[in-house]
Amino acid sequence: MDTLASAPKAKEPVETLSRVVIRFAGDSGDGMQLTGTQFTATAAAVGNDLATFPDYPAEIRAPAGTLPGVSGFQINFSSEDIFTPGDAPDVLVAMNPAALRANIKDLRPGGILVVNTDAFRETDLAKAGYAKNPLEDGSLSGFRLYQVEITRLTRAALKETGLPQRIQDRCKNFFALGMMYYLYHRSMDVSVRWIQHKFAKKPELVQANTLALKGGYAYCEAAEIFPVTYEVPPAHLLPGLYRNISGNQALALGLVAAAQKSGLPLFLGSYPITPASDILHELSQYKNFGVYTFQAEDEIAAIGAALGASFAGSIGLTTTSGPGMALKMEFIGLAIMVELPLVIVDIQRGGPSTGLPTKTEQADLLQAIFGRPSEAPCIVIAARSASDCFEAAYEAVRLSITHMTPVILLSDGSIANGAEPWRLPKIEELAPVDARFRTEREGFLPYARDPRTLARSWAVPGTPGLEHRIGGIEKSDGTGAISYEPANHEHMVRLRAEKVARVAQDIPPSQVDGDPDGLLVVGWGSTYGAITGAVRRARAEGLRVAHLHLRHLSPLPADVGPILARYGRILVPEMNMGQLAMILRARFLRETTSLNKIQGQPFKESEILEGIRASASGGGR
Amino acid sequence: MDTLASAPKAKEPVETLSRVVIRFAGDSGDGMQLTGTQFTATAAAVGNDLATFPDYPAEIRAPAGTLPGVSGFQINFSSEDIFTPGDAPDVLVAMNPAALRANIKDLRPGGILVVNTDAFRETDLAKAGYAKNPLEDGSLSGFRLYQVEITRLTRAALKETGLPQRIQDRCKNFFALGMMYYLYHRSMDVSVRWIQHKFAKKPELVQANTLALKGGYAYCEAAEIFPVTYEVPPAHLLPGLYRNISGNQALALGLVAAAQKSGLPLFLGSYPITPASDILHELSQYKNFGVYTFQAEDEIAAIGAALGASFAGSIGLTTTSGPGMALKMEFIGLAIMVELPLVIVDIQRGGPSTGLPTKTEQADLLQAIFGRPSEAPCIVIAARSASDCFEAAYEAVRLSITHMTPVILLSDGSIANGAEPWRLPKIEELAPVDARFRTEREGFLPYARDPRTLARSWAVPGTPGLEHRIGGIEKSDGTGAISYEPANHEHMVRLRAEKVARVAQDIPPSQVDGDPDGLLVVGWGSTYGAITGAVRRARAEGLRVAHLHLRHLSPLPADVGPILARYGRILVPEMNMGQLAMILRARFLRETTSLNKIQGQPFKESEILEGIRASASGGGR
Amino acid sequence: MSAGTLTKKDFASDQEVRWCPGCGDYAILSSVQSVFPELGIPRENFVVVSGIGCAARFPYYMNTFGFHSIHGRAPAVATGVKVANPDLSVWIATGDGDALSIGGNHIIHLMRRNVDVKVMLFNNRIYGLTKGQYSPTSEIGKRTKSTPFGSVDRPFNPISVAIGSGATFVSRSVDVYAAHLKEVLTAAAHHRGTAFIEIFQNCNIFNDGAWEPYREKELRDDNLLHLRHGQPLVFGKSADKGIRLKGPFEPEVVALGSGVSESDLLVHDVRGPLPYAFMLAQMEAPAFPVPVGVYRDVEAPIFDAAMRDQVAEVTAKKGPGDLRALLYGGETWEVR
Amino acid sequence: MSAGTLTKKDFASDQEVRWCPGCGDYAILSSVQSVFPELGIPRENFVVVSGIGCAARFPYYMNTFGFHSIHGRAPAVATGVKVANPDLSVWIATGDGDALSIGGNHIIHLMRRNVDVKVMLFNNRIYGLTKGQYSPTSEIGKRTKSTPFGSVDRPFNPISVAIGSGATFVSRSVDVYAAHLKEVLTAAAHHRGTAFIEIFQNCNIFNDGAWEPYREKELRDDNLLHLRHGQPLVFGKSADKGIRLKGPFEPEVVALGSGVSESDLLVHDVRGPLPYAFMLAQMEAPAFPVPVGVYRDVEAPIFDAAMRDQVAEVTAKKGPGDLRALLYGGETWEVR
Ligand SMILES: Cc1ncc(C[n+]2csc(CCOP(=O)(O)OP(=O)(O)O)c2C)c(N)n1
Ligand SMILES: Cc1ncc(C[n+]2csc(CCOP(=O)(O)OP(=O)(O)O)c2C)c(N)n1
Ligand code: SF4
Ligand code: SF4
Ligand SMILES: [Mg+2]
Ligand SMILES: [Mg+2]
Repeated sequence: MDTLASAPKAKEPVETLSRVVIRFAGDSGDGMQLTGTQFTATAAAVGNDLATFPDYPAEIRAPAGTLPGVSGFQINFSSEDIFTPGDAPDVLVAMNPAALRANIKDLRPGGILVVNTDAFRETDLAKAGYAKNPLEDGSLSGFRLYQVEITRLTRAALKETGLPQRIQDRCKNFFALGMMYYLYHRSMDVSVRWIQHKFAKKPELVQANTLALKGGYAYCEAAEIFPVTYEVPPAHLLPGLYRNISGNQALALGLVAAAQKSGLPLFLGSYPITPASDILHELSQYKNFGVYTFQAEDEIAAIGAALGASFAGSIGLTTTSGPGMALKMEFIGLAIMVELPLVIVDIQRGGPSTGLPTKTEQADLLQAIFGRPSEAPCIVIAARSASDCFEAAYEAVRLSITHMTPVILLSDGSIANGAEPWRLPKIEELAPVDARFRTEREGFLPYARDPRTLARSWAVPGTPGLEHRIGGIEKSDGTGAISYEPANHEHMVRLRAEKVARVAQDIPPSQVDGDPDGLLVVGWGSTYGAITGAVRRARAEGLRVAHLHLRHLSPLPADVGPILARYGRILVPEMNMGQLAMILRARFLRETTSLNKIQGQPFKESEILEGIRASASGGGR
Repeated sequence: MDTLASAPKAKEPVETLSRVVIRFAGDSGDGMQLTGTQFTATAAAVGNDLATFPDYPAEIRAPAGTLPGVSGFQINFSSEDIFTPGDAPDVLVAMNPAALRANIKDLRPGGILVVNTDAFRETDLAKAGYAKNPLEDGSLSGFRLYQVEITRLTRAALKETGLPQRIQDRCKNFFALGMMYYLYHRSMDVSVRWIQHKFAKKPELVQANTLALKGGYAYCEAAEIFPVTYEVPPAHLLPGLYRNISGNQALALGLVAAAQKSGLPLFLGSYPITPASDILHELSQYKNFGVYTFQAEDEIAAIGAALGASFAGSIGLTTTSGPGMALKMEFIGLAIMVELPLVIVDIQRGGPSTGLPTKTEQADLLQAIFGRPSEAPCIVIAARSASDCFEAAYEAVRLSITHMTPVILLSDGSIANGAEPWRLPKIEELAPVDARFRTEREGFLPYARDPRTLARSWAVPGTPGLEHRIGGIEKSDGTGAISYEPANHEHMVRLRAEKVARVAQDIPPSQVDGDPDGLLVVGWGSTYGAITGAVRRARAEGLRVAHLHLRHLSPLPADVGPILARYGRILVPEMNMGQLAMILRARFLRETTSLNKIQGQPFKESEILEGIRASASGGGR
Repeated sequence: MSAGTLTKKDFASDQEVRWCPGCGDYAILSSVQSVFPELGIPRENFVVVSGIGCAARFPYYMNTFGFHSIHGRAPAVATGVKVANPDLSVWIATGDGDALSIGGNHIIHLMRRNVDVKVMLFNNRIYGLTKGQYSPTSEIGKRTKSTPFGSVDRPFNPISVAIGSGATFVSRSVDVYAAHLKEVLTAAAHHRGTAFIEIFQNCNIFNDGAWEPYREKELRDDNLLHLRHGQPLVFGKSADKGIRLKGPFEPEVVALGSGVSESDLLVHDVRGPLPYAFMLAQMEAPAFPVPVGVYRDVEAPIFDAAMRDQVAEVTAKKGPGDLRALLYGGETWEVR
Repeated sequence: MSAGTLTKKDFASDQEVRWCPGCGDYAILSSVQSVFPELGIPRENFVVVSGIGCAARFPYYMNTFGFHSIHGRAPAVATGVKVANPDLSVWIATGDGDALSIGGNHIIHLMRRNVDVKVMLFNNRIYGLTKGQYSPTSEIGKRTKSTPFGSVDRPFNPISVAIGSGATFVSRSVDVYAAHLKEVLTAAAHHRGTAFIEIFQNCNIFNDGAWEPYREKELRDDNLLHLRHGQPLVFGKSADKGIRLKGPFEPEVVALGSGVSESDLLVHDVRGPLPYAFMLAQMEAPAFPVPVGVYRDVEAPIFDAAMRDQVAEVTAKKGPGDLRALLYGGETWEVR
């Protein structure tokens, strides 16, 4: 982008780096999410590959200055392919002692640490639980510490505005952002434009924030506080048009795209729950796309209404997270029985029970596959990254309509909120999504099936001559008439299972990334980035290793068995206690090694690399 | 019993049989359940071993004379050990054409068929969907057909009562019962006494039913319709006091017994659902045992109230079936988090969804183990026969209190309603059920643990100084204070898993019935009887086979691995698509052969024997 | 099927009706099958939704589109159906357990939202399908299988619950009182918004006689108060009794004649003040005759219509969604 | 801890309070902590139960027994607690979403049963914890994250819902109006049966100002109508306005003086006819002042007490259960 050419040159010696991880941390009132998003937008504009990870506090507004109130945003930007938001940050910007305390353990040894010393008064230290001032007790000697009076300097920069101090102080995040722009040779243009747009109606805020941003930049330039500055050149990304997108946004767009492609209205029944609510928020803005959003009284009503809408010919959709998922199971069972399309999106979070609502986990897999009474097979797929949520959501709608049965789509907190560049798909190249509506009354049988998929056709109310009844009692095939016949029941149970199993016949061959033998790392969902990065690093170290990442969890692709058979050892990293591993073991009777992390935090590449090294060298679990 | 000595001798030649299966079938208004129960009571009194299987229609009162209205009751009684209600009946009593039509396919070739010809008018035949009268078209020639004008003969026997014909006709089931008593040399005393007791306040009904009973008996005697009659001598049962009991009754008694043993009140929160409602009905009669029964507004409130009662120091209990189970999962997750005792009873029925509510299935196993969001391990055990429901329920309460965590107890429709003789346990020999209540305020920590079981202690409201808060958010061990710390979460997830895993250390060594190597048949739940019978028959045929039946499904007993290792082949019969098999395969990486029956009906011994023969001879699945 | 030529028979499905002989549900089925062809709605536009219970088997017997869903959740399904296709005439058949026990929340939210759905609540004051446990409308002290020593909780008054939840159409009728029931069903069909119809229904197997005073021809005229818009509250076989206010908010039964005339009586107004409708709801035997007919019939925003209107408005304002613009909108950058 | 010596401080737990600065919940917490020590109940006998939401964090901050359960289900948990131990004083802290959205059914059943539990409904007309979606008490047209073009459904009136469900104690107060709130909480504590307390609560982050006319000292006297048993319905800063009936069931606001005196006004009666309480519930701004205080306080059978009484009665009649007799009863036979 041309504006970038104007990025001024720093006076300090410049080093070129291939990748940098910055974490902005402060009080939840300090605007760290915004700061991070701005740095991200600029990195994207520069052409870096990137990935981000926001880490919100569980409370809406925890008491200012306390540990629970700390909000963080991490960005990994690079001139090479990026797969995760990064392991240990190279830079930590800590706006107060609580932010320091909560994050310092992650900063890599020798990393850059920028602190706002104005926030290190005794009361601040006490709130963060520091007995002594860490800036003075030598405990930070392993880092490159920059003590900056960010508050005071911001006020100085904003003097001319005459704004109340409270408002001025709110701009200090832009001051910090300006400093980082300086340190990494970034142009401020993207952010300046954003500020102008955002506060178009409040010119005083445009002025204030711009001054703060430039103030931070100018301060570094003038005070020459950094002995070295850095450049991270653009990455060699696949050509195309890109935008930065979070998983929940991408998921919402994927749903809309599939609905548009099918020509059908999309009906979302949802009940708010972290971290799924944003999909409801997104979709409720797309009413002109024929999107109906119904905030129901609870999760049961939400899915019930979605199923009702499906019956009436819309694409029924419901979105939730673990606790809400539990409440939907009875209705999913009904949807399986009545054989209507229905998409259920589960943005997994830390559990069990209320658990860690704002943290991530991928432990709802077995619930998704088995969590219903009796034999109630369901299609289950998972998204593997923020941008992949688009494709995964699209696929969920497509499968549900094609196979006339519910599809559960699993995502999780880390990719739902995390953002990454998304190479925009070509609209024309999106797969067709075709509903088979029945209108012909001659020979109509509600449960007549497509011989290949076993899907029944969709006979919606309002179609003359197709009046029929559906329900959850066991039925005869074809007519759908209630049947308590023993043999019929077995027939229907097997038929419903077979219908789901046949989805596998349309799954394209699995991609295996890496060596053709040796150790196979099998993953699903949001571990994709960390595994990809780790496998590449392991191979660079000379280990024989490959990566298989599953989109389809139920049914599994037909080629999983043959692929597993090629590898001597199987490593399954999961943010749970080994759920996919259990499925693979049961199905293929293969020994697997599980690498589990259940900390409400995504895997780091290094953790997986560690696991690969241990496994590859024959180490056990 | 002395009265039995007085059983009159028949004039016909007498054959001695070791086991007989009779099925009484008629319209749901015909009183077949009562007839069967009476025959059962007498067989029990004679000292036969026995097992029964009632088969109700799904409708409350389906239209009289139609197939959906047919009600059946099967009893298997024997001078040897009995494990199931029997495969093909030796005798079918059909009170109308619908009963004949619905049941004739099961009668063994050459079996005895008694029909009430008075119910075979043209309209009756039409209602049952018979185009021709089966009594006349030769289609029954493979059976020993006895055409009896039961209605007319009953009326004749009751003439003297002067009762309205409608009332008289209601006694015809006792006429049929009298006939069977004659055929099998049974005394009528037990039933006569029952009639006297039951209708104590309506002497005219005592008279009528007694006359009908005796009328049926006398008719056989006088008309000499049976060329041969039969004797089934007493069985060699373990010495002790016996009573006949259904699974749901035994389950209710087991719960009461455990509560009594613990000295604690039992609080049942329940919402009616077939086939679990009878436990609610039973327990609501035991108020003087400190049993509180709360019929809640739904399944969620039912379990919620039970958990609240547990918090306050009662034994919290909830009972349901599949669809209701789905609704309880969120609360079970909470119970796991707050570490309180809670017993959840799931009487499995045919599914998915509303499915076949009055039929049996054992397909909720995976839901019980995995059907919750996130990692929410739960103790899961299963009852294997009607009388075993007592012990299983007792064990569920004991485990839940000992380990301070919820326990799911699985039973199913077949054993819930089926009855068998129950050798009464010695009260003194019941295992202790000891709650560890905390009262000491010094050093109190809500989540302090017993070092062996990892169970926390029970600190109930009302205890001075122990005020504390519990909830579903992740917490620090010990204090129970909310914690979002990554490492703490992993610690707690593993701790909760370990707590459940440690239950295995107290499971007594598994009993394996049969040969020490060869084929191992592994079962759980209500298949016990059929597998036991089949394995004995297989061994009698000379096959090398053994039977392992699991009470504990989660955690599995520690010796399952070593036991499986001793056998070359593993056969897993289940009334589902292979749920236990999946668990075993995943855990032990052993090839298994599944024998599945998903027909809403229990396995027959012969079906399992067939499976054993195929497996033992190396046949595949 | 063109609406004009429909007859009762067109609404009978080919399924055998499987209620107990003598069940009040038969009478309701017959009335509904009589009313539907008279509504001028094509048959394919009827959808009958239900939960689980004896009452909930209703859809199987109606030759319309039907959805026998899960226990208590019919209002949710019906809401989805109606929003997805506003041309449909959506009816719910539900029992006192299905609607007021497990489904209580959905039903009150349906009424709050005023979704254009008609709710027929078959109140037999018992759980029929599960063979006789007490329900949230059973009288206190009720002995049933689950309450062998008598229930200890007070019942709901379904009409009070409906009014308290903001229902715009509230009515009551009796299973076997066909002429009346048809009238009420017809009024419900013509109401725009949620129409709540409590139907006294006899379960002759598990709660026989629960509504005897209101079902038996000889008794009902003395025990029912017919609500007729604009008419005074008169009742009794010979229309010789009425209801007047004895003090603010307090109704009393008076005999007509002897100084009391119809002009002293309260006059029914389906759009009257809410506390008036609520007063009617409190009238219970034996002190009062039981009001039947339409208690209340008012207009309010209709959820499904408003939802569709909003979609239409936004679409009119923003133009029909352009997928390309949506995906490619926002900050993008090109990589070459 | 002996009840007599308790102070407010004894009810503060050691947990840091984590509501947003300025949230109305702080004020409610403070009032509750003031009232509890005055009730003469030992501290260990208090149990505070909640579901999920900002309001539902309440138990953590109370140094009593507490149970933070799952969303909407506090009434169920509380019912179990109370039945299991009648000596406990059981309180629910819940939000408008927790109580009236997902938990609507449990709350109406709690009130129907009249379980002896006190319900504090923190009504901020928004989902706070999930960051600002509209709730079932949000006004129609509300723009929130989930309704960017405005909500289209009518809200519940929580007082109407409570009365419609048969609540025996119905009241309303305001978070920051401490004196009033304490009075209402104390009355609720002394009521036997379910006590329903709607508390107007400000969510200064997602719905700031929702209750401004009732919270601000300068405004509230003109906008609140204080219900006091036996007193006429008078309101206004200088007590110069009142409520009288203009026709049956129809209240109107009148200015006192100029021919209208207190004796023309309605006199509040907490045991008055149900339609009267229901009329009060319909009084809404701007036409009317909003009634606060105790709308209704009547006696009715109490579920938990009745349940325990029944157990006691059956035990008295049959004798305490004899396990041996139970197991060995019925038809048995001996095998030797
Ligand atoms: C989730 C769930 N819980 C419980 C049941 C069992 N059940 C079926 S119908 C019913 C109640 C029926 O009563 P009501 O709604 O009054 O209908 P009626 O049979 O009296 O017409 C119950 C408890 C079920 N099918 N599903
Ligand atoms: C089963 C379930 N569904 C949804 C949620 C998410 N959730 C938590 S609190 C809440 C609503 C909060 O609103 P309210 O009850 O009014 O309380 P407030 O936060 O406003 O005090 C929701 C939807 C959840 N925790 N559990
Ligand atoms: S049980 Fe009652 S409600 Fe159900 S069909 Fe029979 S009579 Fe009707
Ligand atoms: S979000 Fe609103 S209700 Fe929740 S703590 Fe903050 S101010 Fe209070
Ligand atoms: Mg009912
Ligand atoms: Mg709220």
